[in-house]
Amino acid sequence: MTAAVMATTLSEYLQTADWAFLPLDAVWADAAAAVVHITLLAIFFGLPAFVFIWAERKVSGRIQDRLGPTRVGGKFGWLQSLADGVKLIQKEDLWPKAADAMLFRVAPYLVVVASFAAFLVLPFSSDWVALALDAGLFVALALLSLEVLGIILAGYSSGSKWSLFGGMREAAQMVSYEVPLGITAVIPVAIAGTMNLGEIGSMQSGWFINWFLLRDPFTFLAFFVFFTVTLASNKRAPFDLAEAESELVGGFHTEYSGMRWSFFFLAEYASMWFVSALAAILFLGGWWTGIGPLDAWVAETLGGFTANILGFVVLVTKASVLVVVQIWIRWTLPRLRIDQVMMTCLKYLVPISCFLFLATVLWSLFLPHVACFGLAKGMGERTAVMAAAPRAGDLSAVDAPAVDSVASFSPSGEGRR
Amino acid sequence: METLLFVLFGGTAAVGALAVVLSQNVVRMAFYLVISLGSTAGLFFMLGADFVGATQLLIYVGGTVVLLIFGVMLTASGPFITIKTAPSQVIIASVVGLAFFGVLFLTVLQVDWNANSARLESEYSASSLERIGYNEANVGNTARSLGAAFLGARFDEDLGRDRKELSSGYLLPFEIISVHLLVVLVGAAYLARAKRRVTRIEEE
Amino acid sequence: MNEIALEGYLGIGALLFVCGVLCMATKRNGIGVLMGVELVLNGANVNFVAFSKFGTLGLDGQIASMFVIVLAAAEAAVALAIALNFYNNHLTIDVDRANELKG
Amino acid sequence: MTVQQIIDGLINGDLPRAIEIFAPELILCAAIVLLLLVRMIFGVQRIPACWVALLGTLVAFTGVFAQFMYLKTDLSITGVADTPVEELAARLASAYHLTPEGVGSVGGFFTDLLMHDQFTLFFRLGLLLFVVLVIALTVLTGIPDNDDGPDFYTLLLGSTVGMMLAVGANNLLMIFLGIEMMSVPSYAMVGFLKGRRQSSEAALKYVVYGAGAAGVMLYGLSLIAGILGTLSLPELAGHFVTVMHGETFGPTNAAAVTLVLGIMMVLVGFAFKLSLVPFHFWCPDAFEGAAAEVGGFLSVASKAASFALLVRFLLAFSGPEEVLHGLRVFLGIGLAVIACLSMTLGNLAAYTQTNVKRLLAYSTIAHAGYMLMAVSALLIITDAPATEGWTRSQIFYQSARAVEGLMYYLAVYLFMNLVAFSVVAILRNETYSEEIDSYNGLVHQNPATKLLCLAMLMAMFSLVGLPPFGGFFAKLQIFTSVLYAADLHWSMWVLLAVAGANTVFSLVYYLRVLKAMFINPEPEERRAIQTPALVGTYIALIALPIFLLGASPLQSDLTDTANYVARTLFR
Repeated sequence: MTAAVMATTLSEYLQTADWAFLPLDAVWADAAAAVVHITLLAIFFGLPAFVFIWAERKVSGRIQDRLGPTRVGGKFGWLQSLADGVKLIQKEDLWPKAADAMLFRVAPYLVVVASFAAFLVLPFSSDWVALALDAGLFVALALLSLEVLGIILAGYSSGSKWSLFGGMREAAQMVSYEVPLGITAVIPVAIAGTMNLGEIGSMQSGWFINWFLLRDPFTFLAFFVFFTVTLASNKRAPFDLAEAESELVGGFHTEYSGMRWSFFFLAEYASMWFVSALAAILFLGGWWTGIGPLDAWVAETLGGFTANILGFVVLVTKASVLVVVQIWIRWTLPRLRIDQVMMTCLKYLVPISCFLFLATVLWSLFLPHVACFGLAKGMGERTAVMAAAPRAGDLSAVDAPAVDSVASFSPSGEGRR
Repeated sequence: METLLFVLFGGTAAVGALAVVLSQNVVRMAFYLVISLGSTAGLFFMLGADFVGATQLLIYVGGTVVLLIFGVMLTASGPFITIKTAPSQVIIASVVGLAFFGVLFLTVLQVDWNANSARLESEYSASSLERIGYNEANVGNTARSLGAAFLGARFDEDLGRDRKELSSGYLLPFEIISVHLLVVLVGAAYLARAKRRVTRIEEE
Repeated sequence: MNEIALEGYLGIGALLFVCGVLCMATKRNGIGVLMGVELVLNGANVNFVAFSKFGTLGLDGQIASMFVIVLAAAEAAVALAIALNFYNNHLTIDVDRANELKG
Repeated sequence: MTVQQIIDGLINGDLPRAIEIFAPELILCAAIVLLLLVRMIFGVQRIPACWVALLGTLVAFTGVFAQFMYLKTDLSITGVADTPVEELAARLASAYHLTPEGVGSVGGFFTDLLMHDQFTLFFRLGLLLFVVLVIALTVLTGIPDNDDGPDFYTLLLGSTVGMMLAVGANNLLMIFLGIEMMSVPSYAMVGFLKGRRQSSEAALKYVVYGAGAAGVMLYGLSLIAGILGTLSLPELAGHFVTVMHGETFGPTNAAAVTLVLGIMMVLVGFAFKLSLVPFHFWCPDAFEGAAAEVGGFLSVASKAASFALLVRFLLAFSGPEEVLHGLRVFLGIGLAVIACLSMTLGNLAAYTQTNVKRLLAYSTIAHAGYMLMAVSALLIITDAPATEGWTRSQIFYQSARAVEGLMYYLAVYLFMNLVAFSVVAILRNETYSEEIDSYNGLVHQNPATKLLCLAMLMAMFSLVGLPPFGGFFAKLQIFTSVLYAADLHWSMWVLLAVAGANTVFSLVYYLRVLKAMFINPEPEERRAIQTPALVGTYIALIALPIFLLGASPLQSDLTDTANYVARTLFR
């Protein structure tokens, strides 16, 4: 585990390569690799916020038939976010007298750290991941769920009833929506037989009919449920009750100003992008273009590194499209009432996601080879991979028939091949 | 590096725990508790128990403590309730606590754990380090082994071993705990929901 | 790799345990006491997971800690419901004010 | 083993057998789900929850009864039934599809997490019988009204499932799981009268202390598991011997000290569940605040389950080695001290009580002390070294006698405590009071009330331990065991003396209740008490066994059964 934190490959390279200061000691190489990775992740954490805050303004402008920002940075106003940032940094950092100062100051950092940490386990392309955990998806959801603590503390420590109500609403909403979020996220896991995001992504290579979205009717529906739930768990409209201006002024961040206020937004946009990327990996083929031969051609002729860059671009595009859809929804649909938000979750989304989960599992149990288009890849193949390449020390003592029996036990029996 | 991480996580966990004891404000206590539990999750990651660490984050930090903070908010009479402790009580508690910790710590340290597990291993089984996970040893990917264990099959214990009996799998607790959670949910919902109008009239 | 041996983790576990016990003993707020319980359970969990890596406990230790986490959540839910109910009846959750029953 | 072998062993070997043995618990779980669903199914909405719960427990009870008789009468081997009871058992056994490979074979199930043997079955049987009686009582007293019924019975059955897991636990994790599963619903049950200030206060105290004790217990379990490197109970003793590596048991050996520390922390958890001094303070408060029905349930069921678990946990450290003997003697003496304290404090504190439920709570503490004597004696006797002048068969016989005494005591205690708490519950419905003074002159009321008073008389006399009631023989048996143990260790003499003195003390405060009922004059302004005849019949029915278990052939039946069960524990 710790080895993975330190980005093994880069560290190994620094220890073996031979130019300038290199090779480095193991400790320094590890540290350098960690710094490089953290910097990369931090850039990638900040970038979505930077871009999407501008995009939100532009898109909302278009939807409302106006121009949006135009002044800063040329015709499109693309430097608007930067200008905002500069303005926010300059602002005075103040907190109300009634606030619990320590918690008030810490809360935004908690939110940012939680949503930043989630990027640790997100693969940007095949094998481009800081932390390739078997339980990657689970860890990602766990880290995302920490955001709620920051928000609740922010709401409580502000010493204002608007903030308190906003914080409590938000907490109730996020905690409830974690349930359908978890269940719908488990659907691709059940098909893939792994929680490793990298492996889930790899299984959807080839033509786009291999995407889990198109695997069977239930996964198709599951994607939309997942997307809806991510809207709510990111407190995006129409579920943005925590900061409903008409009722609660600004919700949990009513009392915040300057950089601390912007941290909440940084985190919000970053996790918007994060869940969209998650949706892309789980349902939309991750970093694969959806045109099998193209991926193969790039990998063969231009090499693995270029293929990875292509994958990276593809994933970012897919996720960004989803984010734009989120923005689009925000400016289209009216806000729900808080009781409606909770009812949507508990009375509709939870049962629906449970049903979809059961249906998907039964489908892959009884119709393992049938998908909407062509043959399904799924548990059978996964089990076969597992059985064929077990860990050296673990299954070495097992005789060959035993390994075979893992495969034959799998419902599809596909592994026998 | 490992030492550094251990000092970081372990130190934060310890400081957080101490702060929980010393803090006078309930919500701050909850905050320190979060810090402490979160760092403990970090320790779990270091110990190669990534799934347990994630569970700790998801259920403990993201669920249980949120519940506790909710409880604080719903039962707070003032905006920031603080609890005052008498100084004498603090002194007594710290002395007793230090003594208790000393005894516990010294006893635990006195044990020669290496010799202990060496004896057990020579008698009963091979090293446990080799058994965890299907992937490379140092990645600590325990999700699959844990999943199999919850379904009752201990591939990590039994595979390739010459045994007659199956090692203990945890199918029963895994299933029965759902009944427990259901019962607890019903009980908690009963206690927490508002009294019905009928009973209120009767009481008054 | 194994510069930190079992003792370090056991020390952290013991510290968490003692802090939890102290917290249970000194806090008068019912929810404060529950936080102490969480610390105690956490101390035990650190022990379990540490033994699972360094000792012969193997995966059993990790499994035990998983169950503990879930059971602690269930216990906290009931305890919180009871605390809320107590608050509804007494308008305080100060354990010391619970003195109608003689103890 | 290969993958296929593991999966085959699981699906074809372990699971069918486990489910066959575990069927009664599964029936209870199904009853829980049914309780919650009945409200939603059109057409059966009107069925009161109590009948669903009663039906579920009755079916589960017959299941366990069939299992017990199947083992006891060797139906699996002979297939011959002599008496009507055996005939019934044989019918039930075939109805439940019991097989020689399943219920018929004693041993761990669910991959050794739980133990299936006569000892577990005996306690499961007793628990289910008790739950049936408690549900019947709640139907009569109507403590959960129609709306709250499903919630109450869900908690009751959930707690029962936990207890049934606890009595069979064969793994340290299952011990914790069982304890938690039986306690957490009972916290909610204590606070069930949620509008009452006292009830919510009792529940808060119970849950706060209970959660703390459970935490300490878990830490102890983690130390034990760490130092012995296993969670499985049967392996503990062997691993301990390996760890000690021929060294002697004493305060200088760090491993031994750590283990003892762990065991002591676990015993804190047990002491809390058994309300032993110094972890008893929750007990009077919880019992006073809770409804009498809940108090009765907790005082018997959770104690019985905890005692079964305690015996199983402590017997895990039995073995002929010197190290284990040292550990057992140490623990035996420790428990003896706790037993002395519990008896004395329980009885002394009971003197000053004016509330019947508090009085019964302190009496519960004292009785837990008496029963702990049996465990203490058991630890001293089991696997005593041959140098003490006892033959192996003698030691074996006396160990079984100690367990037998405990089981007999619990069986009688079930009835006498249930009667006492039922009478309190019924009189609460009639007089709206639980003070001793409110019982003045009740014997002059209607016939059903007279019956109540008579039942209370039997229960109290039995609780004191007067012949010819069951309590007398129970106490006698435990005292005999301690007497034999005194042969091996002098401290048992002290224990015996304290217990004897306590028995005499306790007479006084039990008599105070009876004096109020039978001798004190009736207050003049009291309205006539109309205890329903049905309630009187119920009380008479459950009071009868107190007498029967003392002075009828049933007494030797129960003794024989308990002895048979206890002997199987020491094979």
